[in-house]
Amino acid sequence: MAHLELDDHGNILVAALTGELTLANATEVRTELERLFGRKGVSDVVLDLGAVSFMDSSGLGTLVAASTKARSMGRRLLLYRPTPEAVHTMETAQLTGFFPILDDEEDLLALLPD
Amino acid sequence: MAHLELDDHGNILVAALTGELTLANATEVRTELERLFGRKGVSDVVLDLGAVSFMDSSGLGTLVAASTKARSMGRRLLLYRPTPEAVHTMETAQLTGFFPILDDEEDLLALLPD
Amino acid sequence: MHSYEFTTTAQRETYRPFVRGVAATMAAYLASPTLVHPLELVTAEACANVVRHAYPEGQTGPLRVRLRVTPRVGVEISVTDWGRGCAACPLPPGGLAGPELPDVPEGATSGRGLRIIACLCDAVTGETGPDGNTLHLQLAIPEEQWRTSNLTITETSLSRR
Amino acid sequence: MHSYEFTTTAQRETYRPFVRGVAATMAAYLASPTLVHPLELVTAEACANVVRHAYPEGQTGPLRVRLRVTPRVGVEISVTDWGRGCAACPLPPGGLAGPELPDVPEGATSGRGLRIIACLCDAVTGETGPDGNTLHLQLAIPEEQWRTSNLTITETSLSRR
Ligand SMILES: Nc1ncnc2c1ncn2[C@@H]1O[C@H](COP(=O)(O)OP(=O)(O)O)[C@@H](O)[C@H]1O
Ligand SMILES: Nc1ncnc2c1ncn2[C@@H]1O[C@H](COP(=O)(O)OP(=O)(O)O)[C@@H](O)[C@H]1O
Repeated sequence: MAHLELDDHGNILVAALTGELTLANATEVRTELERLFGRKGVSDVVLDLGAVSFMDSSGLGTLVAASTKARSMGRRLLLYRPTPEAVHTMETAQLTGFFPILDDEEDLLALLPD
Repeated sequence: MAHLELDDHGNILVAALTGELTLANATEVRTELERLFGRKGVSDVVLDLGAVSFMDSSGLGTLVAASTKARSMGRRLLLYRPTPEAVHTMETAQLTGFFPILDDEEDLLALLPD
Repeated sequence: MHSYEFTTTAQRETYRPFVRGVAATMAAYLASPTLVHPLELVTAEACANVVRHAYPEGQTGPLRVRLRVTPRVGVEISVTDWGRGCAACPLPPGGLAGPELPDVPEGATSGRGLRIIACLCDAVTGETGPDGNTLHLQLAIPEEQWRTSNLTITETSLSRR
Repeated sequence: MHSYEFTTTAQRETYRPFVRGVAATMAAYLASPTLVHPLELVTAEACANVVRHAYPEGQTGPLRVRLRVTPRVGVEISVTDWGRGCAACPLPPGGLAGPELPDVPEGATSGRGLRIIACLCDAVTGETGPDGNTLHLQLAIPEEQWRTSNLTITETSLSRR
C-alpha cells in the first residue's frame, strides 16, 4: 500500500482499487474506505475504478454505504473512470446519478482549487 | 478464407491458424492441412501458430500425422512462431526436434530462394 | 443442447472462483469476451444471494448451477440452494420482469440483485420444493454473437517485401 | 480447503467449454494468468482421454471433475468417468511418474496425454471401481504464485502536474 502524502491545499484523496469489488471483499473495501475518510483533513475520496474488472450489487452496496456515511459527515465519495461494465452494472442497478462520476483526468483536475 | 496466390518461385504456403488446436477440432485441421498439401506446386506448408491460444496432445497428434504424410510425399510441414505455451506443450510431449520451427520473420524469409 | 453442472459450498470464499468457472464455460461459446459480462453478472447475483440469504447465519450448504447451452439460440442458468427458500421474495406467478419490481430506494445498500437479474434476463422463474430452491434465468443470444469456429486458416503466399 | 465439482456429458463439443470452466475456477486463485496453463493442460488431457477412450465408439457418458483447492498449498484435480475403465493403461502401483512411462515413438500421433500429465503433476494416482474410474492429479503451487487479495488500494495525493 502506497504511502499517502496529502498536499497543502489538497484535502482530496485518490485511492485506486484493482481487482474486483464483490461480495467476496465488500466488507474489506468498506472498512478501508471508512479508514480513508477518517484521515485528518480529508474531505473527498476519489475512488479510481479504472482497474476494477468486475463489480456486483454487493460491491455497489458497499460504495453506497460508504458514500452515505461520508455525506453525513459533509464529505464526498467520487468515482473515477469506472469501466463500461461497471457503468452498465450501475445502470441496471438504477444507481446512475447517485455517485459523482469523474470520467477522465480533466474531470479529476477540475476538483482542485485554483 | 483468403484466396491463395502462389508466387512464381514460391511453392511455400503460409497458413495461419487462430483460436485453439485441440481434440475439438483436430480432425477439421488435419483435413484442411491435407487439402493444402494437395495443392498443385506446394512443397512446404508453414503453419503460423502465433495466434493459437491453446493446444493439447490431440492437436499435436494431428500435426504429427500431417507432417508424416507430407514427408512421405517429399514435402514439409513447418511451424511458425508457436507461443511459449505451445512450445512447452511440445516439450512435455517429447516432440521437440520433430517439427522444423521458425521463430520469427527472419527464419521465414530464409526459406525463400534468393 | 449442451449441459453442464457446477457445485460447491456456498461461501464468500468460493463465490468468485465458482462464478468465474461458470462464466468461462459460457465464454467458450461466444465470439467476444465483452458479451460475457451480463451472463457473468446475472450468475454472480443469483449465487451471491445463495451465499448471503439461503442458509442460516454462520452455516453453509450446497450451491449448484446447471447450465444449458443451446448453440445459436441462448442459455439457461439454473441456480439452486437447499436453504430456507425464497419465501421472503416470492416471484410473481409469471416470473420476474423488471417493471414489476418495486424501485430500490436511492440510498439502499442492498436489494439490487434481483433487479439486475430481471433487467438482463429474458425470463426468470423460480421454484421451491424438496429438490431445492431454484432460480431459472433464461437469456437469448443473437446468432452473430456465437463463436462460429475456433479455427480459421488464412493463406498468404510468401514473398520478399 | 475449497471444493468444486463440474460435470457434463463427455463429447468433443463439450470438452473445451468444460475444461475452460475448471481452468477459470483455478485461475481465480492465482496471481498470474500464465500460471494457469499447466493446470489447464493436465485437466484437458485427462478430460480428452474420457471423451476419446472411456465410452464405446458412438456412445457417450458422464465426465466429472472434482477440484480441491488448498490455498497457498496446491490443487487436486480428480477426473472421473463411468466407462470401460483404464484396463488398457494400468497405472504403476505407486502412481504415475514421468520416467516410468515408456517413451513415445517419434512419429506416433497419439499416446502423449498421460506423458504430459505425468510430467506436469507432482503425483498421479488412479482408481477403478463402481464409483467410476478416476485419475487423481496433484499439483503443488508455490506460495508466491497465489493471489493474495483481489483488492489493492494505492493512495496518491492529487496535485497539478
Ligand atoms: N436464494 C435465496 N434464498 C433465500 N432468500 C433469498 C434468496 N435470494 C434472494 N432472497 C431474498 O430476496 C431479497 C432480495 O434479493 P436481492 O434483490 O438480490 O437483494 P439483496 O440480496 O441485496 O438483499 C433478499 O434480501 C432475500 O431476502
Ligand atoms: N479414461 C480412460 N478410459 C479408458 N482408457 C483410457 C482412459 N484414459 C486413457 N486411457 C488409455 O490410455 C492410453 C494412453 O492415453 P494417452 O497417453 O492420453 O494417449 P492417447 O489418448 O493419445 O492414446 C489411451 O490410448 C487409452 O487406451
